[in-house]
Amino acid sequence: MNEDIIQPNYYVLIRLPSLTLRVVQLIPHTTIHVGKFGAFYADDIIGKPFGYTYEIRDDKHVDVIYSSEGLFASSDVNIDKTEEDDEGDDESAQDDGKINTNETTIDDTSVQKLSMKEIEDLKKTEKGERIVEQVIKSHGAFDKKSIYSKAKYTRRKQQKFLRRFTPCSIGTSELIEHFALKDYHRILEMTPESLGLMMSLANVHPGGNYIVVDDTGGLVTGAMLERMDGEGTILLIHENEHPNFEIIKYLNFPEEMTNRMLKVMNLLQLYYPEEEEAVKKLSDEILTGMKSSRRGQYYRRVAREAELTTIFDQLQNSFYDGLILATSLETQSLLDKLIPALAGSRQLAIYHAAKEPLVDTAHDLMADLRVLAPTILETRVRKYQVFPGRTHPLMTSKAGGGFVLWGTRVVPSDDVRAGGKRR
Amino acid sequence: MNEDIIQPNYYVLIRLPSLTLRVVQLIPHTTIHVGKFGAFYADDIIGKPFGYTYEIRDDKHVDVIYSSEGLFASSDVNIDKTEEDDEGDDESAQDDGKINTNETTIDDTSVQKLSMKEIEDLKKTEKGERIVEQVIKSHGAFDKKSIYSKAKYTRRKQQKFLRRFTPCSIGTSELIEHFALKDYHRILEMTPESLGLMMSLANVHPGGNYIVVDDTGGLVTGAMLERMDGEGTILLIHENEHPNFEIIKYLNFPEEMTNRMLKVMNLLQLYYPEEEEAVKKLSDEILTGMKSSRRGQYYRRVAREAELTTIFDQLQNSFYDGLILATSLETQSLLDKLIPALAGSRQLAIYHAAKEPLVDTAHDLMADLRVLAPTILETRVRKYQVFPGRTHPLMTSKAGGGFVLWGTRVVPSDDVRAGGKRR
Amino acid sequence: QQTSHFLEFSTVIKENDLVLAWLTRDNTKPIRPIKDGAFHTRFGSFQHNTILASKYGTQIGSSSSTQAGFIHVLHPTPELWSLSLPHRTQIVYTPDASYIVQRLRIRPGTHVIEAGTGSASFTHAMARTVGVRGRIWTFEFHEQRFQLAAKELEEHGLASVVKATHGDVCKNGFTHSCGDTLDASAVFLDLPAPWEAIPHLTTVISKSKITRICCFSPCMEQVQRTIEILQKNGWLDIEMVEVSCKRWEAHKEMVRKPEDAIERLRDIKRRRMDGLNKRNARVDAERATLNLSADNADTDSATDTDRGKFKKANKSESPSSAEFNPWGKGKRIHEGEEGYEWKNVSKVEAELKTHTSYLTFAYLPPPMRVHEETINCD
Amino acid sequence: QQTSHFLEFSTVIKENDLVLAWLTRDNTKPIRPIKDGAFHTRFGSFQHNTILASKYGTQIGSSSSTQAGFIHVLHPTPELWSLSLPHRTQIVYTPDASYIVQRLRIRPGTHVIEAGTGSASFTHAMARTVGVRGRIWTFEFHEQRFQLAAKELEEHGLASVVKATHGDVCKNGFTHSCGDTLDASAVFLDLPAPWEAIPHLTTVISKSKITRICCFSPCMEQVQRTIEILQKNGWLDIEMVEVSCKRWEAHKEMVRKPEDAIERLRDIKRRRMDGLNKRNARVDAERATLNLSADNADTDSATDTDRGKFKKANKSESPSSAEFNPWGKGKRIHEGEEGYEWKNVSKVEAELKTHTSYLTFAYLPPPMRVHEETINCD
Repeated sequence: MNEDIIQPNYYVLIRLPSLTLRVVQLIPHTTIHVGKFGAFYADDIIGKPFGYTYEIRDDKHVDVIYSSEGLFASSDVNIDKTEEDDEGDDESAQDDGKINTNETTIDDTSVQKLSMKEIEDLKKTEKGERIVEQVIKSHGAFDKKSIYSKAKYTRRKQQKFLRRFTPCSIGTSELIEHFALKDYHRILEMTPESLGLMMSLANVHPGGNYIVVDDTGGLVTGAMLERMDGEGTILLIHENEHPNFEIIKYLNFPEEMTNRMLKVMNLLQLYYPEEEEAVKKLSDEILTGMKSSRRGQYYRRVAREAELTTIFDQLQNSFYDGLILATSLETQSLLDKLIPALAGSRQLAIYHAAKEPLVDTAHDLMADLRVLAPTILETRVRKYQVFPGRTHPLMTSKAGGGFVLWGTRVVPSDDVRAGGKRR
Repeated sequence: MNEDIIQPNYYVLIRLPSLTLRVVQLIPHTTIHVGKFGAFYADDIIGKPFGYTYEIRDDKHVDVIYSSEGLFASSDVNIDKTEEDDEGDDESAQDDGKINTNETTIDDTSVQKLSMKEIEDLKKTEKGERIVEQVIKSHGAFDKKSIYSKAKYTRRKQQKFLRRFTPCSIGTSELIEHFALKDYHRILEMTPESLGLMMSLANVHPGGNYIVVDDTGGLVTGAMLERMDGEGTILLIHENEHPNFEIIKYLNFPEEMTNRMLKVMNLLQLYYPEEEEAVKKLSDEILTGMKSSRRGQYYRRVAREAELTTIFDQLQNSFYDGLILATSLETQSLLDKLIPALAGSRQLAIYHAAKEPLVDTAHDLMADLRVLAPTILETRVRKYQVFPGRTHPLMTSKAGGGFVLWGTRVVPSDDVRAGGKRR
Repeated sequence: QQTSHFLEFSTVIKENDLVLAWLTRDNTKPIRPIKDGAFHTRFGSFQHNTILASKYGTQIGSSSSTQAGFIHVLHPTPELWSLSLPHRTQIVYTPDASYIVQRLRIRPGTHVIEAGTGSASFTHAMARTVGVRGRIWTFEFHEQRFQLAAKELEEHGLASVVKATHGDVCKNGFTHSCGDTLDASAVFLDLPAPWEAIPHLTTVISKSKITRICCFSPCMEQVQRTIEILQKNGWLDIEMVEVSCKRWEAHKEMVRKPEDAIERLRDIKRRRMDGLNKRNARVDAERATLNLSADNADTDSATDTDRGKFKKANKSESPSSAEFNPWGKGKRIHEGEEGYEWKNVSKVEAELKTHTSYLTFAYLPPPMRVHEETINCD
Repeated sequence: QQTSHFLEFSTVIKENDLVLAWLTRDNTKPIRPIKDGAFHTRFGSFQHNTILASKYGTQIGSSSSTQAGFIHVLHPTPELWSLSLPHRTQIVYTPDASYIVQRLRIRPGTHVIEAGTGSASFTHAMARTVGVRGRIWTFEFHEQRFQLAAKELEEHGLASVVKATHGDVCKNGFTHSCGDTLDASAVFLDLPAPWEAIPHLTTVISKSKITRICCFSPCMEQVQRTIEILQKNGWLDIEMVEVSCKRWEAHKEMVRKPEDAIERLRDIKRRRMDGLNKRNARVDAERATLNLSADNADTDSATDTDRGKFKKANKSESPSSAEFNPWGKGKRIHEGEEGYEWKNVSKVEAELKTHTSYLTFAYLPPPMRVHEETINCD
């Protein structure tokens, strides 16, 4: 996960002027298609730093854009898509005390002097930026607009005609952004703020050994890997034959690292280790006589058995440094099983999209002396439009973010009189 | 409830510079005590319009303050009490580009040249405004403060020394303000926004006939009365021998009006009308022979019996125009009993401080075809500090406001095929 | 005086009454039933005659034989009316509207000034509350919008309560043609530049009691300018707030117990072993033919056979029911369906309204009079 | 290199280790256990020797015979540490801090610039994340505050990761005495006038990769000026957000069924009738003595007697238990107490944090190089 330079075969996030996102893999010598914005050669951006913005030429090669411009030719501030402007039914914009009312507002189509055909012709010959200029120049009433209205109009035309893109390195925040638009339920409606909160509360850092139950396809596990620098381990408890952490691939971790750090165990193994069947040990004689592929398989089974033995041992000896749950499974029984695996004073963070299951869990934990001060946190980020003179929170936003139950693993002392009440 | 002029014996809300509130009754010829701000003669403000601000003189008479000043001598904007300023450990204020850092901040007590004794002496002879002036003049480092810091300092001194007050007419919003500081649980942590929302959703207006279960001491009933203009009725269902709506008295409604509009019935009467014992009818002969007090009692019992008969009849004939619940009783059974009493397309609004009971109720109602589209609303007002150059939301605020479950009474039709699914 | 369903309750639907046809949570259409009319929707057609024979609140089945849909015919309220307006329309939503009414102390009989009228949705809510004893003077500078609102208010029987005026209050103040004294004690300004209108208020607000104002502005910069002018004009107790309102939906979430997941894993393991046994058996059979040693046969076959039996017992019903499937994986399960365990939860609507406008409140005491009347306290 | 409990986990408590003694939800005190020492609280005294014989996380009973209190001895984390700081201290709270770290992509090895240091609580959180491979240059212009923070960071074993400097970044830029190249890819500015510091960043931020910035300002006007300067200085994708975080507490609410209320009303009625009957009986007795007619005797006495019996049956246990009291009115009931029905609910903390600061984010691409290295794609 080189964060500086785009590497061959990396997954990258492509930001487009339309504010849509694409996740693409940059396989050398391939052409990357970004919908109506065209296509470009992967090789043109491999080896370049992340964060530059490019314009797609007709020959599919790209030109880097002067850095202070970014995705849009105009200033890069956040304009609320849902806010109606002068051309809508909204009240007029105001800036610098001059009021532009929509008493005089006329519908856009009637004042645009360029015909659809003329615009199509322009698209064949001109760069996106020039088309936007032309369209604006041919707008009969552009000067009558307020500054805000002009900016919104220009932005709309840029979103339509600019053939720019910015390749971004994919971290967990970008993965969330991508899945929030695509399949939000798959990541349990996680937000960067809730994910970040969990990573902090659970004290995830290099060298720690953590347990996770992750129904987000690997997003939560990926966030932990981001913060562990290849040091420490993650025990992934899952409910299927094989764990599902497929979206980790987008994070471009070296395979060696994930193989080394991730340990997996399913619920049957966790609850009933005795049902795990012993590998029948084979003599060197027999092994020598085996086909090498079969022998390899045997050694892998033996190694896996040894790994499981180690994990069983660690689970029973309070080896772990943190527990994170992000699952739709009922957590009470999971906690009962996993709390003893945590060392004293280690942190628990449990995520759920709805609050009610966490309230029930919090009640259970309050009765359980092994977890101190269970608390449910609900963190939400609210975004603003910050266009000069038009500062306000976005009018609408997507639900999501869920709730995080936080607690600290403690060891009740037998010496302490039973009379002592919880505070 | 004359809202223009302060009437004798009215309850009024006294706002003080300390931002504390007092509810007092203005009994003619009495002295009204407002704690450390002194005392004044009730007669001095009876007959005056609401909304003026007065300064208390040493002889307990009051002087009206020039109207554009209000409670504070300086501009009347909302300053966040919880925000730390220059004198605290906070970062410095900034205004007009000039930065006043707290590198140079010195503690207040060391720069105030007036001694405690001198201030005490001032208080004996000077008006509050003059004391504030003197204290500011004697502050050695006042000029080094930022504009914001000056304002905060001045405000603090005003809160301490000004002997001003503003009598306000009491509406339900003011009652909430009062009880939020005093005994918030008693009004189920109701806020003006939740109360206002319920009044709108339940479509409370003059001439309607409403049912209410009100565990807020009468606050909700009072809000309904405020919006009914003496026309229509309110059936108050309660769980005790006598209903508790004592805080309605603070709203200064004429007794004639409340007697006429408020009907009461307890849960035993609602659920088991058959257990209501009939008044044994007495002949004119016997009545003539009775003592007049006993006879009066008899007639009251007969009238009450007739009233109950009417109510039983109305409950059975879908007479009512709205249902409001604000109770800690379980609502499911109450709703089952009261929904049939509502006419078609009338509104239900159910308040609860916590969401979970309303979620359960909403599920019940979704299965009950008599209520359309049950929806839970959570409305919250967020207040801002609006001091020039220092605009931000208040740093902290009191929890409360609860949740409102809203639905519309409908009449499922037998004609509609059972196959039709809820949308 | 015309009656209005926004001011009075009605039980029976009469011809040409305003009826709100409720189709779905997000789709309510105003209709005026007339003899032999019909209302066509994607849920089917509905006969006006059926509606006219019904009371408000009734569920009406469609008359189409192919579409078994239904609607509910609702009595208008300002809140339901605002839900029936097209989404693009500029609306003061109920959480804001209801708070403003509560906070400005709008009550039966109150005189209110509103500018601008907009979609008149808030006007309806205020009219309901001020009632026939009250008055609302509402101003709109956009002519087409004014025409629409005035017509609608007339049609809704609110013309006697609401006086709609076309005009620019920022330029010309609150001038109106009714000839009466406004004497308003509540003012609501939903204008791009409320600071231009505020100085014009002096002549039209109450001379005898407190006047309360609310300025409704989406942007922070508008608030800052508004506060400045309010202070200059002597308004007191200036406070700015935001109202935020979340809509929660009641849902049921399936309870997925780890114990069930474990049973499922056991089931999968059994199947795999079963498959392995069969393969081994096949291999054995092949080897027997080829006369090879059988040293690779599974060691744990007894246990596996037992399990295999159990699996077969499960399988006896039907091939697919054999799989242990505690949560109906791969099936289409309806929320709350029987045969599963559910927990009541609540979820916020998918698209949240996170901002409408900033609300700036203030009050102005009545002007001082030289001769205050005195009430005899005796 | 000194070890730090903020960077590494430890199990056993050693002498002079930093231990957070948890007393209540709002009261956590840092202690350094030493041989034969003691820690005195209002919950009793606690012997350091007992603490030193314990593992982190252990519940420790007080040694006082009169006060049977206890504490928990916790392993430090940046989050618990920030909870242990006095409330008046200026803190970047965990919901803001954790979001900033996530959003600025602070990871192990990241170079971060922070100004000002403040209470250094956020510095701790960032140090935990950047780890021994990372660096934080933190600047504080208030000398006393700087001294305190530097001392604390040293004591907490973070001196090798965090370089604290006393200085005014607005005036003098990010000048420091360590002599190393900052080359920071994450910048956090918690200053009254971030716009004065932003132009100084050019020389100290990364030359090879994207730099991300967060400006933390309580007031809207600060945000407006900050955005202006960010735009001028070429920062892109400028976005301003607020983080709000609610703390919910799990509670149990008593289920009060109307049926119980009804039974209680019946009970009250019975008692009243009973009293009435007794009085009537007394009156009858008096009347009998006076030889008057008994026409006022109660008509429904049969029923009432029956009820009276039932009541008496109840009463037989003890005089007060006779009253039907389904919800323990007048008694001191603990939340969740047995003998009552309870529903799980959640309540938000009584005093909500409704604002901390506005967070303005932006990024700057690395400067264009004339000779871009090329990677061989084959």
